[in-house]
Order: sequence, then structure tokens, then C-alpha cells
Amino acid sequence: MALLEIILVIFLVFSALMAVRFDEELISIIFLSIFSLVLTALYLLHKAADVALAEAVIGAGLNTAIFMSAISQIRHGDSD
Amino acid sequence: MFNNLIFIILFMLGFYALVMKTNLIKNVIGLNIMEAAVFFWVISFSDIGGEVSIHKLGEKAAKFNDPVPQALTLTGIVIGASTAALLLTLIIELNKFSGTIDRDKIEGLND
Amino acid sequence: MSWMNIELILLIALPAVIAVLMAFSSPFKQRTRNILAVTGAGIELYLVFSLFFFNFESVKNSNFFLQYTIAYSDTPFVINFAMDNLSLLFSLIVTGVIFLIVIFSTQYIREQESRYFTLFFLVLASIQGSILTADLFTLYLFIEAITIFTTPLISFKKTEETTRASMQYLFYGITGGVFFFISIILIYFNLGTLKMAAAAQSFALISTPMQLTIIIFFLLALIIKLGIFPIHFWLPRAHSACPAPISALLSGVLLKVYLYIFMRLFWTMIAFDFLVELHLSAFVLDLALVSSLIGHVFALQADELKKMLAYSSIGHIGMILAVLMLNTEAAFYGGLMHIFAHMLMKSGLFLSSGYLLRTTISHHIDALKGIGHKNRLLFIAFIIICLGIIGMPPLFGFVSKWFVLLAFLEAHHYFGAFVVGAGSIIALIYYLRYISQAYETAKIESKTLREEILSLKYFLKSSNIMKNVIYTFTLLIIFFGLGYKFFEMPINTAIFELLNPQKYIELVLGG
Amino acid sequence: MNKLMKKTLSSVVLLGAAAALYQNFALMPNYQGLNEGLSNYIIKSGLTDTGSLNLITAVLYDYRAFDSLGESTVIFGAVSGIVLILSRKMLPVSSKGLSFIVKRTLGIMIPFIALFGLYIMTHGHLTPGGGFQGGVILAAISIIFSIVYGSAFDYRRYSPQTKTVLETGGAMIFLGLGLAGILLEGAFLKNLGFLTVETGTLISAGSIPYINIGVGFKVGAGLAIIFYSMIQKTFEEDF
Repeated sequence: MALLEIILVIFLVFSALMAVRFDEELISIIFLSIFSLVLTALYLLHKAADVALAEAVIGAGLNTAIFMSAISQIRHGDSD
Repeated sequence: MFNNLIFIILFMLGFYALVMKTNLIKNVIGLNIMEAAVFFWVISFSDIGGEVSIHKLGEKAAKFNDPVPQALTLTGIVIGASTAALLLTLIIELNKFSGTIDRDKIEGLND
Repeated sequence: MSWMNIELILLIALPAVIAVLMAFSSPFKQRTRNILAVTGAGIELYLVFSLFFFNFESVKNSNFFLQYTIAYSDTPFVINFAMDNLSLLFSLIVTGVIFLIVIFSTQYIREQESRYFTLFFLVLASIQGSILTADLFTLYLFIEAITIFTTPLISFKKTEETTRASMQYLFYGITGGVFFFISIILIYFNLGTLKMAAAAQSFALISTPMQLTIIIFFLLALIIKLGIFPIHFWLPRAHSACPAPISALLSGVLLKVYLYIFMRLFWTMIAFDFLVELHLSAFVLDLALVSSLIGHVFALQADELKKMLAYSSIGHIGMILAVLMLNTEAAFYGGLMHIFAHMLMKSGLFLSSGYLLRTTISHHIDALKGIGHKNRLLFIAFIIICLGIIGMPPLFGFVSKWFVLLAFLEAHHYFGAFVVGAGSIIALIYYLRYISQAYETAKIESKTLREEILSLKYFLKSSNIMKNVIYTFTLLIIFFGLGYKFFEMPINTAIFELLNPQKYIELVLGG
Repeated sequence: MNKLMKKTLSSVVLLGAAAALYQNFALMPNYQGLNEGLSNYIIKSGLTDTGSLNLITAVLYDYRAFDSLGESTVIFGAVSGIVLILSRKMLPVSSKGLSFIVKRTLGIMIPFIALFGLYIMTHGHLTPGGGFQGGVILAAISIIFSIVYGSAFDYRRYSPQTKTVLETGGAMIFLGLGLAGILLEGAFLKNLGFLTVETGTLISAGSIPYINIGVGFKVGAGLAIIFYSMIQKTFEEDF
């Protein structure tokens, strides 16, 4: 139990770090989605089932779709 | 405590992405991470080792986790999602005018 | 029981219902929609005014208090709405100003009216909610709602500049909201309550470093929202990008609503002694004064009329915050008076700038050339409001600034007094710069002043409505300048409320 | 050079703030559910007050139902704002989707997703979930339609007008139940206790399931509108 939580937390921080670090938006968004998914698992471990469901549906599902639809419409300038 | 540390690392990471990154999408991601850090802290702090706060019929549970912070967090998550959508909409519109999402290259944002 | 004080809910629900109606009003004729908007705002104003009028005796004796509890009245944590003298005063004046802005916008906004009014009335509902609520989390919700609803209104013109400004506004606003949320959740975890009154009762039980954290997060959130010095970049952009009625709403009304929230939090909920104890009040005072000076100085170099007005707002808000931080009776008197004076004057100025510049594309100072000859009477009204905001004697702005100055002198805070004086002098320079620009050209053929006054008798002619709103603001400023005693009783009772938070706390918890 | 300096400076500031925050947060009292606070009360008498087994639902849709009402108003405002910002004369839609296999598979799956969403929505007072989560799952169906079948399909089946009507209908259900609370029980948004048949069954907890349904349709339709108005421009080339 405790070990699982530690692994998940490390993974959480890792995915957040990657989401911030990568310059390409697509990778960042995928890492953000993973971040939400890990967060969902952590919420479940902390016995917050409602919040876990909301985070899974909104954070990992809807937010990702909205982010994707946003970056698909963005034109990049000459250089990035 | 362990959870405080994680909260502060994530919060500062999000804040860093919000303030220092010049990519506007990254700023939104930073904001999302910031909010998620706060919500995670709330949930982990209110976890006192009880059950999921749902009664089981015919059983009397010994100890529940506090339902109020969870309710507040739920509200916060939904508001966060709608603000993220609004922000991204504005970024799309801004991109149509300026052709970039780099904060430094959009005049008027680089201060 | 169920119908007692239901007005408090009605005040919030009525604009929201009108907003929903407005969302489906696109097939209506424009006239129908305008009538709906004006009637809605009018009923709202009537409701608040009737509350004031029918409870006049208890307002006078400063024991006015209304409370509405949602659902379970016997549980420890219901959401309730409370109205005391302070909130009544704010609600009354805010609704009055918004009523005038609604009338103005029925003529000013010519596209997408249904969406515009939907969002406008939602903002009105959340303003009323944040004034009336006695619950911390509901307050957070309303503040977030205000931010979210005003953002699309800022980018209403859909140019690059407006989109950029509204995006920046939203980024800052949401960051402030996150800080606010942290504070609220810390209070909940420490005290186990979300009621402001209950938190006020036991705030002293929290350990001092924790108090510091809570107060600092609240301060950060409100400093961001108020546009005080280190974090003020977004304000002039956002306030100058939007259509004129929205500028009036943001700069004239919303900043004052945040000041009201500031007072509610730091006087009613967190007693002010904690701020003094933690040496934060002096810090905020200095910060606000610096912000005031910086706002005025930046206004001096702004080349656009609306940007100049927005920077001047920073100056005035800084001054009000500073004088409130003195925490004396005279300071509250001056501060509250200047809040209302500035609300009227800044709204009037933004609306008249919108009217004057409605045909020009740019808001640059050069675009003003000759505008004083084109609309004589209106420009005279504009000059009167400008003189009011500078602080010329018979006008409302002078009275309020005078009391602010007196408060600073009484507290022997000479830097504050200097900032008030210097601000006035700098304001004189930058307003004169614009006024002289407006007269700087050869005579243009147009109506004479007499003709313009005569044409005013068609009071409800649609081309006159916008002008009449601005004249109303001008007359109000002159009227209250001469008769500032009208404000004496309500402001004194509001000060009583600020100095005796115990009454509010007991009444909320007792009933 | 300048950039590096800026970066180090801000990193130092952030680290300092982090350290200060950590110092303060370490002083938080150990949270034990607070004897006199809200939570204890809810746990003790939440079931008898509201009849909802799920205490979070009891808080969200009964004790603090006004917050949920405000929150759905926020979504309503965000939707009108986004539509205002993105308003376009043309509605470019695409009928091009993914491959046949994906379309068929999802055709089989979508009824079950809808059923799951409806289950989460209606059983909010018995199991984890509720209006918000169920509503977002319903919105996800709309998103899947747009991605897999092309947005023309989604447009034909559930036009924006339908969604707007659904959204307002949901809000009206919520508001109507609030007003019914005034008329029948004596306070705004008070739970209508007489609707309960037996605690623990589907028809229990007074008006909570109905509020859940209202909120679900409102949130689902609102978020679907948001996604739909954001995606429109993507497929313009197909015309």
C-alpha cells in the first residue's frame, strides 16, 4: 500500500516534470493526461472515489480533448 | 510531511511553467498542474485513514473520510476545466492574429 | 419563514434568470431586448432601494440586518446570505451605477447584443452574490464567476489587442483564484468551518505562522485582483481594450466590489488587529501608496484616453486601499466616500470617452482633436467629471479627497497626504493635456450649445439616451458634491459595521 | 546571458518561496476530522437528513446545493463566452472520419458508454459519481462522434440548438427544484423529502436524483458545445 503510493507519487512528479520540460506541446499534453491518470489512482488510494471519477473524466478525458483540439488549430510562426 | 512536500514541488513546478515558460500552451498546462497540486494536497490531507464516505446499507462504518473537502475539490476541478477551455479558446483566437503562441514574440505580452 | 428575506435570493437570482432569457433573445427585436434589459436592471434597483427605504429606521439606528439561510437552518454549515449596513450601501450604489451602464449599453452595443447582455447580467448576479454571501466558498465561487464572465466581454471587439488583454486578465485572475482557494481550504482545515462569522470567532485559535500564511494568500489574491503595484500590468490593458460600458463596469464597479471583499475579509472575518500584529498593515499601506504614485505617473505618459483612465484607476484604488489601512474612523469615512465618488466619476468618464470616441477608430490622443467643438455640451460634462476626479472644490471628488487627506493628516501619515496631493496635481496635468487637445483645432461647423441644449427635450430619443446617461452622472457628481451630507448617515452606519464586526458575527451565528 | 540570469533569479525566488511554504505547511495540525466541524455532523446525520448514501452527493446537491447551482451557472457563462469569442458565420463541418473498423467498433460501444454515463448520473446518491461526472461522460460521447465519425455526424444527430435546449433544460430543472423547495419545504433548494420511497433504492434521497439528472444534462451539453465550437475550424479544408 505505502509502496504503491510512493511509486505513484514519484511517477506523478515525473510526469509533471516532463509536461513542463518538453518543448513540443503534443508531448506535454500527453504527459499532462498521464499526470491526471496517476492523480486519479492516488485519489482512489486516498479513498476519494467521487473526486477520482471526476479527475479521470475531466482531467484525463475532456481536458486532453480540448487541449488537442486547441493545438490542432494553432499555426506556428517561422521559428519556434 | 510527505504530502506537503509533493504539494509544494508540484505547485512550484506549475508556477514555474506559468511564469517562466514563454509558450502559452505551456502556461495553461502550468496552471492546470498548480490547481491539481492544490487539489491533491486537499485530498491527501483530509484522508484520515477512513472509508470512502459512502454509507453501506445495513452496516455501520467506523470511520469516514471527510466529505466536505472532496465536494469543494470537485467544484474546483469543474471550474478549472471550464477556465482551461476559455483560456485555450483565447489562445486560438490570438494565434489567428499573431501566428505564434510564443509570449515573447507577441508584442504587449513581453514584460 | 420561507418568505422571510427572500429578497436576498431574489437579488442574485433575478439577474441570472434575465441572463438565461437573454441567451434566447436573438430572434427578438432589438427594442424588446433593450426593454427587457432595462426593466431587469430597474427591478433589481427597485428591490435594493425598497430594502433601503422600508428599513430606513433600522438603517439609521445601525441595527439593520437581513439573513437568508438556504435549506437546513439548524445545521452548522449552511450557506447563508447576510446583508448589513455595509453590504446594503454597496449593493445600492453598485446596482444604481450598473442600471445606468445598462441603459447606456442598450444604445452603445450594436452587435451580438444577446450574448453581451447574457454575460453582463451574469456578472451582475455574481457581483450581488459576492456582496451578499456570508460563506467563504460561495464567495470564491462568485469571484471566479466574475473573472470568467468578464473575460469574453473584454475580448468583445475581437481584435488582436482585446484578445491579448483578456487572455492576460484571465491568467492573472485564475492565479488569484487559486491563491484564494488555498486560503479558504486552510481555514477549513484549521477551523472546520466555511462560514465567515464562525471563522472570525475562532481565528485567534490558529497558530501564528498559519495565520500569516492564510492572510498572505488572501492578500496576494486580492492584490492581483485589485491591480496593486507589483502586479498591475494586466489592468490598464484589460480596462482599455473592452467596449466603454464594460470598461466602466470593470474600472468603476468591479474594483470597488473587490475592495468590499477586502473589507469583509480583513475587518469582519480576520480582525484587523492580526494584520497589525503581523506588521502587514504598514507594508500594504506603503505598497498601496507606491502603487498610487506609480499609477498616476504612468497615466501621465499614456497616449490613449482609455489607457490613461485605467492608469488613473490604479492611482485611486491604491489611495483608497492605503487610507483604509489606517484603520481609523476618519479613514473609513474618507475611504468609503472616495469609493463611491470614484465609482460615479470613473464610470462617467469611461462612458463619455466611449461616446466621444465612438466614431474614431483609434483611442490615441490625436483622435481627440476637435472633439470639444463637435459635441460641446457633452464635452463640458466630460470636463466637469474630469475636474471632479482631479478634486475641484464644489464637486464630489473634492469632498471625498478632502476627507481622505484629513484622515492621513489626522493619523500623522504625511507621506500619504503627500501622495494624495501629488496625485491630484499630476492628475490635473494629464487631464488638462487631453482637454486642451480636444479644443486644439479650427472651428468646425456644428450645432451651437443652445441648439444642443434644446435638442435634449426629446428625452428618450435613442440618440440622446447615451448623452443623458452621461449628463446624469455629471449631475450626480455635482449634486453629491454639494450635498455630501446625504452620504453621512449611511457611511457612518457602515463604519459602525466595520468597527464592530461582533454584531455581524453574532447575528449570523445566532439566527 | 540575460535570460540565464533571469532564470536563475526566478528559480532562487521560487525555491525560497517553496522553503517558506514548506516551513508553514509543516505546522498544519494533524487533521482528525474535527470534532465540531462540518464533517462530523455530515457523517453523523447526513443519511438521516438527506437520505443519500453518498455523503459527497449529500454535500454537493443538498447541503451546499447553491454552490452547485453557481458552478453550473459558471459553465453556462463559460459556454456563452466561448461561443461569443469563437462566433463565426459559417459552420464548417466534416463528414470524413476514421476507418471503417473504428467506426463499427465504436458503434457497438457507444450505447454502453451512454448507459454508463446515465448510470453514473442517476445513481449519484448511491454510488460514487453524480451529475457532473455522468454529464462529462455524455459529453465524451459527443467528442467521440466528432473524432470518429466527423463533426458532420455529430452536427446532424445533436445540433448545437438541441444541445443548448438540453443545457437550459437542465438548468431549469435545477432552478425549478430549488423553487419547489421554497413552496413545499420552506427554504430555497431544500430537499423534497416526500419523494423518497425507501432509503438505499434508486428512488430515494428526495430531489437529489432529479437534481443530478438536471446537472448532468446541463454539464454534458455545455461541455459538448465547448468542444464542438472549438473543433469547428479544424476541418475547414474538407469543404
